Amino acid sequence: MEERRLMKGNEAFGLAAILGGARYYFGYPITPQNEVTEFMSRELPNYGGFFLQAESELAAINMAYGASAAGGRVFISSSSPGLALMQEGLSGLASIEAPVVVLNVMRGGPGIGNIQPGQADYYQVTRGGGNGDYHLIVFAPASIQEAMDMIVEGFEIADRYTNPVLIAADGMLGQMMEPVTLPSMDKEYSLEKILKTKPWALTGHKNKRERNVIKSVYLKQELLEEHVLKIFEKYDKAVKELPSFEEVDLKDAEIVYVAFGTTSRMVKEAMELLKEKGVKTGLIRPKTLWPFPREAFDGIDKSTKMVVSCELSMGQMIDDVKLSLKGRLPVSLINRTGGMLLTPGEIVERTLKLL
Amino acid sequence: MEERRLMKGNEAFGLAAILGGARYYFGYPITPQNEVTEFMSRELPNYGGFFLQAESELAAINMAYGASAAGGRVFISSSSPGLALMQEGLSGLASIEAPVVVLNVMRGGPGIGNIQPGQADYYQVTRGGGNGDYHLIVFAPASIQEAMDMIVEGFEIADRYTNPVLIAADGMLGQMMEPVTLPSMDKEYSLEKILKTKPWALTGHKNKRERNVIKSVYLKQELLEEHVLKIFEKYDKAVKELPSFEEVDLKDAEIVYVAFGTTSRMVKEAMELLKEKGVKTGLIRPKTLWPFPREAFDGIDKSTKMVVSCELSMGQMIDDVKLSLKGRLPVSLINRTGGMLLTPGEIVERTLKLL
Amino acid sequence: MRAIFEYTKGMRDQETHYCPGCTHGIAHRLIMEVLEEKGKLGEAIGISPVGCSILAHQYMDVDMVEAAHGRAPAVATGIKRVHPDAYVFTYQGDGDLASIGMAEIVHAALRGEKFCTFFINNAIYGMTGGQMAPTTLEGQKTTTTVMGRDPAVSGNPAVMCEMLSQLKGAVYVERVALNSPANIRKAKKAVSRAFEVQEKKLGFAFVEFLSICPINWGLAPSDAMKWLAENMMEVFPVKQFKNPLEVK
Amino acid sequence: MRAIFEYTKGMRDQETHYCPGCTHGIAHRLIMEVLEEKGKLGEAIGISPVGCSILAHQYMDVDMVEAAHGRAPAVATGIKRVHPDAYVFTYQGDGDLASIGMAEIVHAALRGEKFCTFFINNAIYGMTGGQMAPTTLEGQKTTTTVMGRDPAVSGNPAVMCEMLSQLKGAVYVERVALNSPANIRKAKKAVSRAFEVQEKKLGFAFVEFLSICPINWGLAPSDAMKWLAENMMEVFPVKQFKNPLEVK
Amino acid sequence: MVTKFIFAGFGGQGVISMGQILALIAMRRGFEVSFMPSYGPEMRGGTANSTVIVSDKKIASPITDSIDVLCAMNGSSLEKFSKDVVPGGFIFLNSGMIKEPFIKPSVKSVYLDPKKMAQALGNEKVANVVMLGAVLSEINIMERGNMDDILEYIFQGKSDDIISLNKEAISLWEKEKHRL
Amino acid sequence: MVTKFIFAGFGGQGVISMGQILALIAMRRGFEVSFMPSYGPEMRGGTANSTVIVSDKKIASPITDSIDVLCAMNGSSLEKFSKDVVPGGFIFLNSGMIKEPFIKPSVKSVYLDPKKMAQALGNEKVANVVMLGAVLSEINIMERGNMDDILEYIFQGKSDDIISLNKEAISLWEKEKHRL
Amino acid sequence: MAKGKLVFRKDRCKGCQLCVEVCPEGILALDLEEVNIRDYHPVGIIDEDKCTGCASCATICPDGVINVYIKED
Amino acid sequence: MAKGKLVFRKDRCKGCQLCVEVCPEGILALDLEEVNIRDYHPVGIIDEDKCTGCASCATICPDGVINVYIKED
Ligand SMILES: Cc1ncc(C[n+]2csc(CCOP(=O)(O)OP(=O)(O)O)c2C)c(N)n1
Ligand SMILES: Cc1ncc(C[n+]2csc(CCOP(=O)(O)OP(=O)(O)O)c2C)c(N)n1
Ligand code: SF4
Ligand code: SF4
Ligand code: SF4
Ligand code: SF4
Ligand code: SF4
Ligand code: SF4
Ligand SMILES: [Mg+2]
Ligand SMILES: [Mg+2]
Repeated sequence: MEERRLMKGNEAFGLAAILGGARYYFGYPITPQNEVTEFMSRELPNYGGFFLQAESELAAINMAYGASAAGGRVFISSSSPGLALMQEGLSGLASIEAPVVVLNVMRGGPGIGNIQPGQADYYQVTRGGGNGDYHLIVFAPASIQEAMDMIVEGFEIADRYTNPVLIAADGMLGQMMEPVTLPSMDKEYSLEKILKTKPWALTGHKNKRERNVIKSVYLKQELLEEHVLKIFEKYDKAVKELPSFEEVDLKDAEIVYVAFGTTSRMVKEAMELLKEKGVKTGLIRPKTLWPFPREAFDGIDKSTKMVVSCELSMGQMIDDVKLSLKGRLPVSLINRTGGMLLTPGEIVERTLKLL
Repeated sequence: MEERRLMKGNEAFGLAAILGGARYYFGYPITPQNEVTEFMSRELPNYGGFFLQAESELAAINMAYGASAAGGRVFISSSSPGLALMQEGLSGLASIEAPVVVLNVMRGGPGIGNIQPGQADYYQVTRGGGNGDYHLIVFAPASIQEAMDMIVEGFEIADRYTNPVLIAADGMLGQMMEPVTLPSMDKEYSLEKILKTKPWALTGHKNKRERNVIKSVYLKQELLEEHVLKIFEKYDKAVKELPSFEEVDLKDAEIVYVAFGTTSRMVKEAMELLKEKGVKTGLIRPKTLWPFPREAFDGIDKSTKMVVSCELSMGQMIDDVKLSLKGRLPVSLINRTGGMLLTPGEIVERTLKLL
Repeated sequence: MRAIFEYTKGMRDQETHYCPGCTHGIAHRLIMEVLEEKGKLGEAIGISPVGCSILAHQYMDVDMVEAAHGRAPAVATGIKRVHPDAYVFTYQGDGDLASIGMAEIVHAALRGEKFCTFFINNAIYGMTGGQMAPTTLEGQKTTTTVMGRDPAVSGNPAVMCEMLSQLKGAVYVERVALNSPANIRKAKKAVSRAFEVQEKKLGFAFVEFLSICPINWGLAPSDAMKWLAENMMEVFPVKQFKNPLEVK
Repeated sequence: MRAIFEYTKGMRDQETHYCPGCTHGIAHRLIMEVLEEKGKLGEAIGISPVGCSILAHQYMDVDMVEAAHGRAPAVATGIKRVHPDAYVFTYQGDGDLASIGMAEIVHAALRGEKFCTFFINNAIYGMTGGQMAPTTLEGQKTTTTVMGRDPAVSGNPAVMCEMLSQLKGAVYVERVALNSPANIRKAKKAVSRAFEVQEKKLGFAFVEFLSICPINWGLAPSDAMKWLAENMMEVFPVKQFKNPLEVK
Repeated sequence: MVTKFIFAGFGGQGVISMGQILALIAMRRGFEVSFMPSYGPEMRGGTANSTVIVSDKKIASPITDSIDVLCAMNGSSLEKFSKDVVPGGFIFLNSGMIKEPFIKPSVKSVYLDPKKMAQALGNEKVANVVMLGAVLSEINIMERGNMDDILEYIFQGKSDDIISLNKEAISLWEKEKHRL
Repeated sequence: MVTKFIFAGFGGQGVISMGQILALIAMRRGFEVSFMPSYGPEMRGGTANSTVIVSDKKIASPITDSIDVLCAMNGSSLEKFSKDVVPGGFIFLNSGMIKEPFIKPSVKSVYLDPKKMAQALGNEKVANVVMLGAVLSEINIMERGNMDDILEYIFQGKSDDIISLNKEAISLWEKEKHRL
Repeated sequence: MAKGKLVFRKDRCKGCQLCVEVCPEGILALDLEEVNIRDYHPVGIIDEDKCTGCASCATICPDGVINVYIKED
Repeated sequence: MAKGKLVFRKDRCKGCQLCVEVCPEGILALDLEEVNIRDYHPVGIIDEDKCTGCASCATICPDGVINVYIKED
């Protein structure tokens, strides 16, 4: 058995990014993700990478824009209000097709809110909080181990789709500790090698090729439309290739929960408790929030009478649940917000009321 | 008949804001809404108001935050990327329950995109581009006259719901000219009077009352949840009271279009052309985008075989159309993006292909 | 018995959440004392930032609003347009003011906004747990510069008074220190002058307080005071940079 | 026949979209001429801003990226981390650099970023149609100050060289003017020095170009040149503020 | 009755103000009207156009893909829009910039060199007003009548010289066409 | 077998590190474990707590509303969490701060004043380790054995003095309880 | 002979010892026997008679623990 | 006797007249008879013989219209 390490989520996220090949990190402190920034400041130089504390989230996202346009493999992280400040930048990154992995360790909102865990950035991350037509590819890990794996894979997907990938974690995952086994770092990092796979990168043309131009401005509307359509071709592909989910006990389930991230863990425990009470429940856990795994809902059994979206928000993912179900089944909401958590006990109690 | 004036959309919007009682405007130039800023700089002082050119959209939204917390009636305007920069601020405004009217004259995106008209900020404005649980109340005018009326009403609604109201116009409406008749300015403006209706406003406590505190930070999660629930009570009320739409020829319609803003006008002309060809079509035009007028879809006739969302985006409102229909009817998309417009001729052509 | 020192009524009767020895408590008190002495608590509107002083609104007995991180000067600008005669002040940390809020503070100074800014320079991000601030000294260890700040990598300390005093609209600029009773009394005088500048509508008034963050500096409060005197004062000289003729 | 002046190969063979007489064309050329003469076109990476020069990437024959409005220094910072030896420069207007992008430029200077910034000060927002810029002069009429800029309402012109030269990391700071053949030649020398500073990795190099926007100033190009000399130069003195010893 | 105009050319040729003036005239003659400018990619020197719709009924779409009257100030505008001109429609061509003859069946082409004509008035800048005058003279959607009052309204605040220059410009074609 | 611990108190009382140390010990003893800190509203001086779950199976929820072992370092923590302690569970109380006796049927209460005990070791700061030692001594979820190696691992890089201080602290209760 | 009289709000004291450090008479110290409601050892005066009422302690106290009075004979 | 020889790229000229203004010999002027492809009157040289080849015109031209050569005998 590989060695297990007890790691704090945030530090594990940072380590995963390095293992995934990130060598450039630009961060601005914000709770509950500070340990990511601190970890990168300590560790990145040991791997030949560059850490920079940006003057703001706005600066950080634009530094990421530059470094990624220059061909670097870039990782950044923030938390909800910080992400809100990055919306113009994220829209820009999607437009210039920059492969960047962005970690959002979500907290309670709106406004400054608080530093407790939350999931009320679902809209912000899946619907494009910024302007124009674009999508982020969004993964939602439920454990520290899964987060590490998703971050490593995220770099590969960001490169493949030349699109920003967002990891939607929350304050709970960032702050908690669990034993993990490290994903392997298979290859030596080499900027030269990476640049060979990125002919579009800014490197200076060395008088050897046409100059490279990276931009999101297309003043002629015909050209902007063409550009958007090209990006959406990738999205069509993503919708076919990327949706991912876990399903638990759908067979014979009376009620099917839908929950992502840490909330799904409380749901799982509640399911055990309900089983003891003789209530059969199932779970669909989206691992990708965009593209949303609509096909997961085809697996719902005839026995199921109701779908329940469990969220740490006033009900945001529930839109996607309903869009997936197309009116087939009634959809309810079990939720808390403002940094409050759904405990297994509360889920049980509220479920029993729904029956 | 009242006198009609030929006005450019952007100038009419500014005038409407003044007629609606706005006396504080903070703006940062951005095409295609510059004429709003310029108009306010010229005209606001004539009404005893204050114009300030902010150093950025970030500053503008936060100046609005301050002025509105101080009890002033505040108007601001921007265009798509500028609005993206305001997302943290908008989330904050909703949290402190500040009544501000925000105009977004939408253009082509993502990223810098271009300055042509667009509707691809639908997600950004209806799904909360910022962090946490909140909504903007969103109006979508189709003509300059309607925009003026909505802006005037917007101030009343913003005050009533103590929530930001967003007017989703587009570059076409901002740049075009049409004859308008001015909404009346019924009452003299008086800061004192307004302040009487805003006991929460920052004025200095004058040693006469407890100090007022305005904030979006609630470090205790119980308190933040309570605060969010209180805000969402208002939203529940809004969902009952505010949805508004226009319906055209739903009876016997084979196809029902859904279109908002200027796009609905091209659709209307296309409907005339299709009528000539013997194709019966109807239109639902949401005037509020949030709350979305779901009840409008109850008016769809049995004759209708298909609903078509017409948008200047890659399909964003279509989510709400589907959520309203709950799978009852197939939904198609007729769209352009990147600043391209849907002409009546193109709508006709693409509709015929759908049949 | 005659009172020599009584805690100001400008501060609400409520303990603060600050760490033992944190000078935020002193700075709060000075501002409230001056407003109380001027009889202007009822005319004051304060803006608390995001930083350890995010809860300043719980302590100061004046109308208060809390701004998004870095945006206090913009918020103050909006307030001052609505109430031109109010005593408006922002209270901001070095992360808030000199990092994320750099544009807003410079532009408030450029516009010569008629409010006061009190700038708490403790050379660190207190609230988030001790990361490098723009004002962190060369060689200073923080959680994001564990080997000490290296200017070649992370730049040089932001000298806000030096920079802002270049701008015409910033009419009053002074740097004070909160490290001794004598310096604290001087600091109070600076606060008082800043409000006088605002009262007379002369322009933007800026007071920088050299402060300590014992917890994140990893020093006992008294040692932190010594560190301030020995290290910070060299890079951030305590001095009056600008003072309009109209104010003594 | 001997060539005295031939248009630089650093500029692509493509007409610009600039208005007649706009000095953006001159500034573009100078930067490209210097890079061509240094033989560094192939090593250069330029960042064009949002402003009239948003399409600079169409004209300059080097790798280019266009940044969001105001963020060019942050973008350059990211690029320079990946390619520390590249010749990286930002090209920014006064709205872009001194208004929305104030925080980013100040922090680039604070960090002593090893790239060059070329700052086109034309005292106006050109692209959006002539609104007030932070550098608009007192009394100057713009579409948002139709009665002329009033400092009491809209503040004072931003003096970027004066401000940035206070910061240690900004090692080369010079203001030049593009209003006469002689001054244009001096400007070229400044561009050349700025790149030398970068080559030697000494720190941040900043060159401000006093420029004209005839269309939005409402003046014929030649009259605009006179206006620049008579009005701008007083508020924005043409001078070398800082120059490291290592560079002549 | 609906008439749809497009004025198109380089940014500096005044095609936006042609549309605006026409829209104002039409409104003051009692019509429903909409004016929709479209700037090309660039601030100056790029292409620009404006669409004006004049109608006796409420106007739905302010843009159109069937043009009744096209005013092409340069070659690229002609190329872009001429295919959308409906049978029975008009195309006005700036012959100063468009040297090739242009033929589209069932569409009436009118050639003039408004810059030259404006030069004759002493100021090239009113070339666009000259062009608009020609359009108004040839298209009978409204009583042309005396437009002096409208021009005075439009150019209010401008000097008398400018106003009378524009009055001259707008009627130049009407006066001269018979001589051509 | 699953055991759920909550350590709660003021921010400065070391309740976070109690949980962390326990989690590490349990992991090194081969258990599945999760540790979940929760800071109160304030940086310092506020309340804080940490939840540790030790199990021989994979852990779903890292938070809980049924506590097996509560360690209450101050009165408000006791008030907040004691109702969630399950029958058969334990409550450890800091008697230095909690003066009122506390009785909950079918729950075993253990009183100690770790600050005082730590003072006796010469350093108040290890009060939390003393408390944790008491917990480990009373709760038999794992073989307690010699924890020296684990403490050395946890405090690696710290001075020998600190390490031996902590070793003393963690076994203080075990050594002294019989004398109490 | 002492003129100063201190009044403490002990439960607000965080034991930071800034007052201890600045007192010119060296008469302030933490009370290690006691803890207040927040588990801090609060400050106390060792030798009240020596207090001059200079208020240095109160001036530097960040937590408003100390009020200073002068005994007037 | 003239030494300078100018080569114009007339279609790039925007008629701004900056060159006209700075030419020390005053020998440049717009050609009002002609328009180029962008509808501008392009600049031309009136009295080629007087050109000294000082390149002031080229230095100030924002549009790269003018290249300057010296006739070498
Ligand atoms: C947009 C945003 N970014 C980051 C944060 C996280 N944050 C909170 S306080 C702070 C810095 C505090 O430092 P400083 O301003 O120096 O105040 P201090 O705590 O030292 O008094 C940061 C980065 C936030 N709340 N919001
Ligand atoms: C986020 C954002 N805000 C505003 C704009 C609109 N905008 C485009 S260019 C510009 C200012 C241009 O002025 P300047 O930087 O001085 O450049 P110039 O055009 O004068 O060369 C503005 C405000 C934008 N594109 N994006
Ligand atoms: S962290 Fe630092 S600044 Fe914040 S309260 Fe504690 S000592 Fe004060
Ligand atoms: S608007 Fe001004 S800055 Fe822009 S191209 Fe024209 S002259 Fe140049
Ligand atoms: S008043 Fe002065 S002498 Fe008395 S205790 Fe305080 S500091 Fe010491
Ligand atoms: S300075 Fe105040 S808080 Fe600190 S020890 Fe003295 S009395 Fe207590
Ligand atoms: S080279 Fe000199 S003399 Fe010749 S035309 Fe140009 S400016 Fe005039
Ligand atoms: S300076 Fe250049 S563009 Fe201007 S008139 Fe002379 S040649 Fe033409
Ligand atoms: Mg600080
Ligand atoms: Mg400019």
